[in-house]
Amino acid sequence: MLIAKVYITLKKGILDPQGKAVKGALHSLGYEEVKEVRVGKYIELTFEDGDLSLLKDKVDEMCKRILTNPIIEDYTFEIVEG
Amino acid sequence: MLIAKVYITLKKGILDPQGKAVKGALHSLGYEEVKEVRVGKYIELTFEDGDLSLLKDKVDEMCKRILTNPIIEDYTFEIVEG
Amino acid sequence: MKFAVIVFPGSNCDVDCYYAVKDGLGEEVEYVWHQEKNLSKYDVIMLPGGFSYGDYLRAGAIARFSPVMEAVREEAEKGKFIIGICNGFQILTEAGLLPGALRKNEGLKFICKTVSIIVENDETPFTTRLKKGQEILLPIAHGEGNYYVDDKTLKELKENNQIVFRYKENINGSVERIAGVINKKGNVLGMMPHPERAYDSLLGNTDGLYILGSIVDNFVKGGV
Amino acid sequence: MNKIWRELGLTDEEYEKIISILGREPNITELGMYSVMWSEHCSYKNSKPLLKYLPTKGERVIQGPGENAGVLDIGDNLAVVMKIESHNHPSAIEPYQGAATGVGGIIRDIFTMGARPIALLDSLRFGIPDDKRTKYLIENVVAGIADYGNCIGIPTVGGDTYFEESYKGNPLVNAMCVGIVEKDKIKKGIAKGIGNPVMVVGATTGRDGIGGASFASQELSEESEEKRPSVQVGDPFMEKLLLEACLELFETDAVVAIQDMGAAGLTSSSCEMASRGGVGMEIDLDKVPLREEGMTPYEIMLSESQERMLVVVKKGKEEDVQKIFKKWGLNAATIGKITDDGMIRVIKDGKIVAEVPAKSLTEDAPQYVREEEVPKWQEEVKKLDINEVKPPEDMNKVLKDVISSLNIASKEWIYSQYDYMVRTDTVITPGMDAAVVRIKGTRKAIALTTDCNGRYCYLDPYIGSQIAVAEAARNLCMVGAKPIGVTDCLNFGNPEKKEIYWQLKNSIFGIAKACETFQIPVVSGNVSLYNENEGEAIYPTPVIGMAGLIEDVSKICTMDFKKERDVIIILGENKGEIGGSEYLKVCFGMVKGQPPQIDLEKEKRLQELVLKLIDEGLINSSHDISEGGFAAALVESAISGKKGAKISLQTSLRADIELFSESQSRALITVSPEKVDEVLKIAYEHQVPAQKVGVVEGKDIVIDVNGKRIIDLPLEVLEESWRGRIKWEMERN
Ligand SMILES: Nc1ncnc2c1ncn2[C@@H]1O[C@H](COP(=O)(O)OP(=O)(O)O)[C@@H](O)[C@H]1O
Ligand SMILES: [Mg+2]
Repeated sequence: MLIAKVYITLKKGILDPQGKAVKGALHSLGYEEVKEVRVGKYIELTFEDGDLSLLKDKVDEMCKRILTNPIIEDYTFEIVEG
Repeated sequence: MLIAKVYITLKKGILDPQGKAVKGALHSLGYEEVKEVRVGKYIELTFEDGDLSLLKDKVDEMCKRILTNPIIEDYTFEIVEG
Repeated sequence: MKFAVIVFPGSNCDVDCYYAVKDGLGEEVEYVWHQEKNLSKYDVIMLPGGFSYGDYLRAGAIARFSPVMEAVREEAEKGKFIIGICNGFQILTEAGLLPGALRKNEGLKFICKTVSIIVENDETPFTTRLKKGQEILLPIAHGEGNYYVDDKTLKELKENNQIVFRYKENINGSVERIAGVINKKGNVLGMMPHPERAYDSLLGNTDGLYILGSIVDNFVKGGV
Repeated sequence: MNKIWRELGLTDEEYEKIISILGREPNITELGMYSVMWSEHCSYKNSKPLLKYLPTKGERVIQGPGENAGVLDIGDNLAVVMKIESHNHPSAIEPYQGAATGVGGIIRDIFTMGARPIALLDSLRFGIPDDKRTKYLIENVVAGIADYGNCIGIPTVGGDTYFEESYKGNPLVNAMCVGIVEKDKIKKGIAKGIGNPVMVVGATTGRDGIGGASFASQELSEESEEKRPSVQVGDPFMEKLLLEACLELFETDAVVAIQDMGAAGLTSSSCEMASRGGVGMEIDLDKVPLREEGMTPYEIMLSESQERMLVVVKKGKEEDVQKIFKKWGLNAATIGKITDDGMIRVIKDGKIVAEVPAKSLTEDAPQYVREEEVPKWQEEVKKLDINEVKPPEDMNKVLKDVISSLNIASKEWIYSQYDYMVRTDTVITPGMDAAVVRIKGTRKAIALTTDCNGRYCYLDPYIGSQIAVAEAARNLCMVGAKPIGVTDCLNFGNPEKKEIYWQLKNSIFGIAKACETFQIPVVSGNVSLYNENEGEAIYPTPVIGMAGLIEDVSKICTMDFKKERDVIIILGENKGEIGGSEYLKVCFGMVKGQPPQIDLEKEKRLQELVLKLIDEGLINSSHDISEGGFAAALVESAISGKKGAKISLQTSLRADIELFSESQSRALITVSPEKVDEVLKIAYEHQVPAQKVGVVEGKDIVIDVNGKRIIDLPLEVLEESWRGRIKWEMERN
């Protein structure tokens, strides 16, 4: 089994109100040392075993086509054995 | 600068409607090889430099107290230099 | 003239659109299931509000791959009037038929209320019953209506006069309070406020008919 | 099995009873089935003997309590379907999902009956939001309700919200749903036809919420954390598909019976349908679409996975059903059949894994008549010497404090998160006395409200409960609707305690008395007991959901002031009752005294009067006088009409009491000057006292009492405190 772990964040420079809210909550609980918070998405895709480099291209395609909106989001991913 | 990367997923056995819908969409786009999809959250916390092991405990505490909902979510995190 | 109201799994303002056209405009209207591949018999296509596919992942992200969206694209190219309201707007941006993207509201909460909208462009086929600068009241009901475009695209939007509506006040964090935009060609409109919920005096507001009525006026005149 | 029944919440006697029914020891699956079906949540074992006192009959009643929801005839071959349900315990543990699945559950109860759901309401009780946990609960309960209702596209048009210390550890989340059905298309959960197939449609079955029903029937404590069943997650998108698919299915003639799978899932839906029809049912668990591997019969039978329905269809129609559900992307699997022996027989891997008489799970559930006792504190708490409460100097400040108290302040922070307009039928939106939803294609509309002042019920459950009914009916009349039916949600503490049982009993008697007097039948309801935290019970809170009928939607009335110089009239009599009032709580921190008394006959006359005045188009606004008294009602009408008022009162009461007394059976109306005489005449004929007290005027609220200026404040100032309070409270640290 192979698992693709996709990390999606808002593009740099795009205001992240969720991150701001979480930061506010952390500060109000005394965690003042947190300088910045960004909230994004984490998606796990599970595959049967297969060719890793082919799979990489596939996952990249999925990210581009549907998993993210390139206007506002960036992504990275890694594929691990599960 | 240190960055804590927190990965939050729904606990096993908890229904993941988002994952289900995304899987359906991927299948209808022809990505039938995707066996399972789980959608979770990805949070990045930025800190000034500091003691790593102390920070670990802090982040763990934050995860427990506000970043996650322990009733339905699991989490892992790692801390990297940013 | 005949309106199509597209029904995606999870659409829920399909009913609102249907009755606004039927009772508000007195025009012909049909529901069209998202599996339909041919829209050529309709004159106006409405993409209604709601939560297509639960709005899971991102609002509109999954619906834009519905078979019907190919047909919507074809009709758009032919110059037919297409209006996406709320979730319909989100689907049109995800499909690339309109520029920009809609993010979670700045306040992170769903907002349902009636707000003031300023008309920015009165020359589109959707706004000829209005005057530039005119203030109208329209209901909003959305959790992800926070419009985003990058600076470059924003400049283009302005140059081409593509910003059609703005909120009078900052409601949800949208760039420059943008509430609705049109494509370059001027036949595909997307907006977060709900004109189709303001068609009946019993509901206390008929301002939506300015917009829906404009479509009818301009169609009679022969379209774009 | 080491007294395992105890862990499942069954007593030793109950276990003995199971053995005597079966003539043997039950296996674990069977024991699980009994434990959930005999829980308070499913069996009403502590409340049933009392519930029979509620009046349930009436000309319009098509279906009273006993089915998934109540049904009332409204003419033109149409019927209203209504039901309320609690999701208190799940919401206390996981507020977002708990509230969301509460909404999902009540919606299913409505479309199970064949009806199209047209409106939701939510009745909420929280602690005071001055700590993080309470804010977290409020924030997430509201978001859970909002996200579910908004996504599925049913407008949330009303509700009520109170904040009291007593709900701190045990918030109340009651959701009500209302639907419309053509009379000849009503569906029921009565299984019939030996050999007919039984199908499960909708979502797959997982391990969520196993034992939820018995969980809901215990007090919350530290240990609840561990006993907690795995949390159910709502999927409103799935339910939207299920709703549309079911309504499409009902257009065919395939359905014999249908029931949603709520608490106790497959167990309750199968045995309830079978026992209503006097038949048996055989279920093959290998055919149930599962979400997880290795599920045991116990788990499958008790799973509370959401968004599922059990359907009995006519033999040979299985494929028709499958076709419809496939179109909507949903499962539909035949899992069993109707049998003639009255048994629920469960099969797995070809073997019988459970076999019990259907009726033994439902009708044979134990019933308890508990002992009652007047609580010792009851006498003490009712004592109030008004002379010990000195009237404050600055009445402007008092007015501001009262109208911005959490219980009176605008609930816009809550309802603006709900899509209350979707379907474009909401003629009166939240913020008024009652919501009004029109029925397209007719002139009719339905008015809806939920009400209950738990503080009154705490001070006197019998009177407080009568007031809850009276206020709900009054709210409906204020918009011009004739009350036609009640659905009630009885939220109480642990009934095994004598004091709580006393509260429950007196409350039910109070509701019964009021409903009988007003001739409004109770057609459905829900009981939620064991609402306690660390041994402390909540205020008794019998929430009354009520529907009213408007024959001509063009004749409704709202509470906002409409025109300058309209004359302001108070209908009804101020008896100077300040016990249990918001004024006493806000200004003196006291929850004390006799709650306002209620004369149901007088109340009825007031309501009939207002209905007549609205019907004849004689008044421009109407608003009931409730919490915060005349002063609060005045300010609310002024704010929503954006017009001030000039008032001059002559009274023998103390000024503060004149303004803030919560005497019942009163309303504040405005009338065009030329119609005043006629209105007063009609009021006289109805034997309702009517007093001209002032005029709509300017942008200020000005009140003179016996010639002395007591209040003089810009409306703007009042509006800011009233509108902004809850938001402010929620956002401050
Ligand atoms: N939880 C809620 N959800 C939706 N609407 C609510 C809620 N709480 C209060 N409201 C609305 O706010 C208004 C005022 O409520 P309430 O003070 O209970 O009115 P009343 O005293 O007339 O019964 C009503 O229109 C009611 O429907
Ligand atoms: Mg009222």
